[in-house]
Amino acid sequence: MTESWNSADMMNVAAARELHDGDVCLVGVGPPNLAANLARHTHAPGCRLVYESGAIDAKPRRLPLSIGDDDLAATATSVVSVPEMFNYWVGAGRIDVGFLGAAQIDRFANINTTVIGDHDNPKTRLPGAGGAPEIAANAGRVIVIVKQSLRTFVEQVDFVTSVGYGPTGRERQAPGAGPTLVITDHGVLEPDPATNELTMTRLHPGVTVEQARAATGWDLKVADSIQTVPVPTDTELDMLRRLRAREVI
Amino acid sequence: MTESWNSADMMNVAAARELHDGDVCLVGVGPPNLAANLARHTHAPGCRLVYESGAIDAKPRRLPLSIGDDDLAATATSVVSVPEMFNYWVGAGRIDVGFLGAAQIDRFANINTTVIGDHDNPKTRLPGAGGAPEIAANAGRVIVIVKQSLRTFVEQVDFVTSVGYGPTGRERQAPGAGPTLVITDHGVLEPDPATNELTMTRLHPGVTVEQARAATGWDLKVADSIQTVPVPTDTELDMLRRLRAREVI
Amino acid sequence: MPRPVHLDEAIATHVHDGDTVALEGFTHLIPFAAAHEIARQGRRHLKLVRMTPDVVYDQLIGLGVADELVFSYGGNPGVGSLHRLRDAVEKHWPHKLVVHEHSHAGLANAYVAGAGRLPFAVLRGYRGTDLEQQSDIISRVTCPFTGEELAAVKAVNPDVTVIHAQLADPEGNVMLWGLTGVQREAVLAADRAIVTVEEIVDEFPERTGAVILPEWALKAVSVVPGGAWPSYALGYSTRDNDFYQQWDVVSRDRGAFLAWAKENGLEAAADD
Amino acid sequence: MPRPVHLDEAIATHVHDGDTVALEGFTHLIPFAAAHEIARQGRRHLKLVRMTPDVVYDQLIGLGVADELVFSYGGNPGVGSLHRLRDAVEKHWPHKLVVHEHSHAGLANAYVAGAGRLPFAVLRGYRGTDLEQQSDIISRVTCPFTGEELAAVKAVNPDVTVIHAQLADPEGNVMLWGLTGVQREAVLAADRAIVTVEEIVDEFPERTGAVILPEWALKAVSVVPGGAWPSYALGYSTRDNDFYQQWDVVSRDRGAFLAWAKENGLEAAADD
Repeated sequence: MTESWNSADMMNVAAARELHDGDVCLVGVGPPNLAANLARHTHAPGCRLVYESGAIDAKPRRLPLSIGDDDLAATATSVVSVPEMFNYWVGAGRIDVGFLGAAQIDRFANINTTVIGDHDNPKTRLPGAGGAPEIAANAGRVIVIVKQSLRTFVEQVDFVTSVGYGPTGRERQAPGAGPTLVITDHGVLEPDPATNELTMTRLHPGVTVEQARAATGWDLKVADSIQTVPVPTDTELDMLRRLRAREVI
Repeated sequence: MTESWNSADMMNVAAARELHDGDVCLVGVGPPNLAANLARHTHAPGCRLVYESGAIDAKPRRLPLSIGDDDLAATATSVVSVPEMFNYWVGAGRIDVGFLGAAQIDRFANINTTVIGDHDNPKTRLPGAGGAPEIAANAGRVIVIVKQSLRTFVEQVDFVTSVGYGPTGRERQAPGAGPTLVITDHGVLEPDPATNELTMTRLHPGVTVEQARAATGWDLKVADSIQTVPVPTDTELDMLRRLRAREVI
Repeated sequence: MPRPVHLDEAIATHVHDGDTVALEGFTHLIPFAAAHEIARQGRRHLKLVRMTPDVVYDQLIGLGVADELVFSYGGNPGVGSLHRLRDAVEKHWPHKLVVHEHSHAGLANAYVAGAGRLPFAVLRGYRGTDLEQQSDIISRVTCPFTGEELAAVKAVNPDVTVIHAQLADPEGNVMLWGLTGVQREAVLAADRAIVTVEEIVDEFPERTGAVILPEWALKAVSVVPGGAWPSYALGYSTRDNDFYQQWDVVSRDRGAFLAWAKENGLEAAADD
Repeated sequence: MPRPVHLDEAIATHVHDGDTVALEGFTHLIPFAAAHEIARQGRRHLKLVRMTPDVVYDQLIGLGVADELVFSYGGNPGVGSLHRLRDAVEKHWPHKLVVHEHSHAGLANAYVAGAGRLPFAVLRGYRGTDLEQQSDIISRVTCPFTGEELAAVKAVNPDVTVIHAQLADPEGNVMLWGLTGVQREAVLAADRAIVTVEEIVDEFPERTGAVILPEWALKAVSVVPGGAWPSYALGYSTRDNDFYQQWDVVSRDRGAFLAWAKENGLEAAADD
């Protein structure tokens, strides 16, 4: 029997699948936390979770509520200070995969988590940079998890908090590869190899190209041979629900 | 009954007396180690010994054989990494008193511990800088302990490893006050308040100005009202011998 | 030197109007009790520094204590927005709050530079972001060996840093463990450091990852069991997640916030 | 990844002629056994890096392993000179040794920069010293905020770093404690890191001040009890001070040194 699932489930499952066994993964709050722990409890038991709060190789027994959850320090191989985490681990390029969220993202994967509106007189003051700018710059690859809508997928971000590929897609100067995947509730976007423009390459089951275009604030590029993401398996859905219920696993 | 003593004893005792209760003192190998522990076991029980190996507030139970003695880590309030020691403690100016030795010293208290002769083809390769350059720059005050002789007290050092007051006494650019005392087996020298030229201000008992001049490779300046250092007390000598015998105190 | 003093005395002696004040604790050991005492004593015009403002600064900002904020991530962790912070920035209630936004790496290194009494720190970051427009705190330097251009952040040296820790010993040395964040650097970067602790013990236990701060690097130690509530002290308490959830409701509304402040003896100041 | 391998295999796989090699351990946990294995395998033309060359590098230098040395204090601690180091610098025996002299603060920060993969580090030091003449490793930078001029050191990134530690766990994670020196930075600055350990335990004990290195940051772990002799491993051994004293006699004389090398299966190389 196949369990039912929604677009948020699909987004988390799709993100989890992108983590490989052995990856060193920097995990942030929210969907990345769920995706990374889902991966660890399904196909990638050997992926290494690093939390910017200082926990290296955390093996949380249940879904951490925040990156400061006491289970992280208790189960980590090593707990380091925040300066050490950013200087010797994130900044030094020891992170294979960094997950990021976004309040706004543009076609070249530049990310805003600072303000909506004018910086000094903002309409909405957002939480701000956190670890994102250096994760965006230094992680081997970056996976952005964000719901696709006209509010988030904008022609131009109001503020560049973290750099994707720069204003025209050609300005990136950083050790890491940048956002190689943007996973949304509609599907998956990848930068075009030639131009770095985000291109819809996969759709979640049941989502149409038209729906994706309608949720995008620019003229969305779509791959010629667009794929469909496989539906979540029962194993994935079951684990997702147990994690959300904060079961001890 | 007064115990007998020699010029090395007098030098160590004179150095110990310059440490005050509560001073944070960075201790190096050799005479500084003896002097600092002598102070701690006589008039300055509250002085805080910091070793560049990382031990903060070490309270060694017997004289450490080196700055890596296991008793240091075992008795310290805190053990920090070497980078932390130099960046957050020495470099940040948290050391009140630094002791230094010297293979050569000039009239402006510039110190050589690198080479005798030409740098690239030295007659004698000396141990090198160690922690001295930053101690000389950043300690609140610096006490140099060195035997006075024509070999060590030279008109010009072959190499400046650690800066006292610079080539003409006016070039010092550093947060700390610099070498405020040079304690030798002949007596004590202090920088002239106007010119920073080392001036003999005190002689050990039985030492004459002529002897001090004969052991100095420049035209030694002597204070108008030169003082005599009080002889070592029995308490000082007794503790000095117990430390040298590595008794547990 | 820092024989235990009452928290009110520690704050009265060391925290003054107009000071730059850092209350640190990255998701753990957040010094809430000390923050409340600062508010209770009516401090004004503070420049608050903290990587993650969290609920603790949301409260202080709402109470009108702060004129400026230096930070790197201002959310209610695991919940959402900090509504008092947003209200101050967006609507200037109770008055305008000037914000200086770093990345985590940037602010952590600003404390590192401060702890080492260096004027700036170097890191690989910020490049191409609009955060670089804050040229008074973020700039660039060129490597004298390779010519590479890197980011520089201005040192942060608070007048006062306050942290919460698990233990002090009878001499006043302090020990904390678990996620220790940027507390070592924040304390050593400050002119004056105050520590609240869960308890005083004769001898410190062995704890991997512990930070120990010698008493002579501190100005005051106060015994305040539960001083990190609603955050937590590993080994002593767990995070009060319900409070963090409820804060979202309380803080959304100015009236509800003011009622909460009154109820807790934290009078919101008349704006000046 | 670093399931325990024999030390000879670890050295053979990871240490190559011409490599820049750091054997770290500041007065404690000095990896003597690994150093001897490097000599035994006849490595040549190494650029050796170490804050305190100590007896361990005196031996390697006398054995002809090194062409260059980066260091900050080259004495026999508590005893006197390093005679093999001096002979190589002063008399070019067994061949010329090029030395690069840092201060402790300078070399420690060069490792810090290396561990963070930054090209340089900033510190307050060196100013006015002749050490600054080594412009390839020591320079100056200007603070972009205050205009103050500070010292800069070029990053050190060894091809290989070797350290000795007390413990590994079954996964190959490593734990060391006591005086931990600059080992964390030296390991993280390296392309490849090798660790010898006293023993493998199922679970690490609590140890205040311990450094733990995750297995994925290491290339090889070898179990070598006593691998730090004649230095020591806190909790396992004490420093063999007699050996350090005797070394002063043995190392003073080329013949006595060569006899010592032969006796210990560490053939001094014919110079090339």
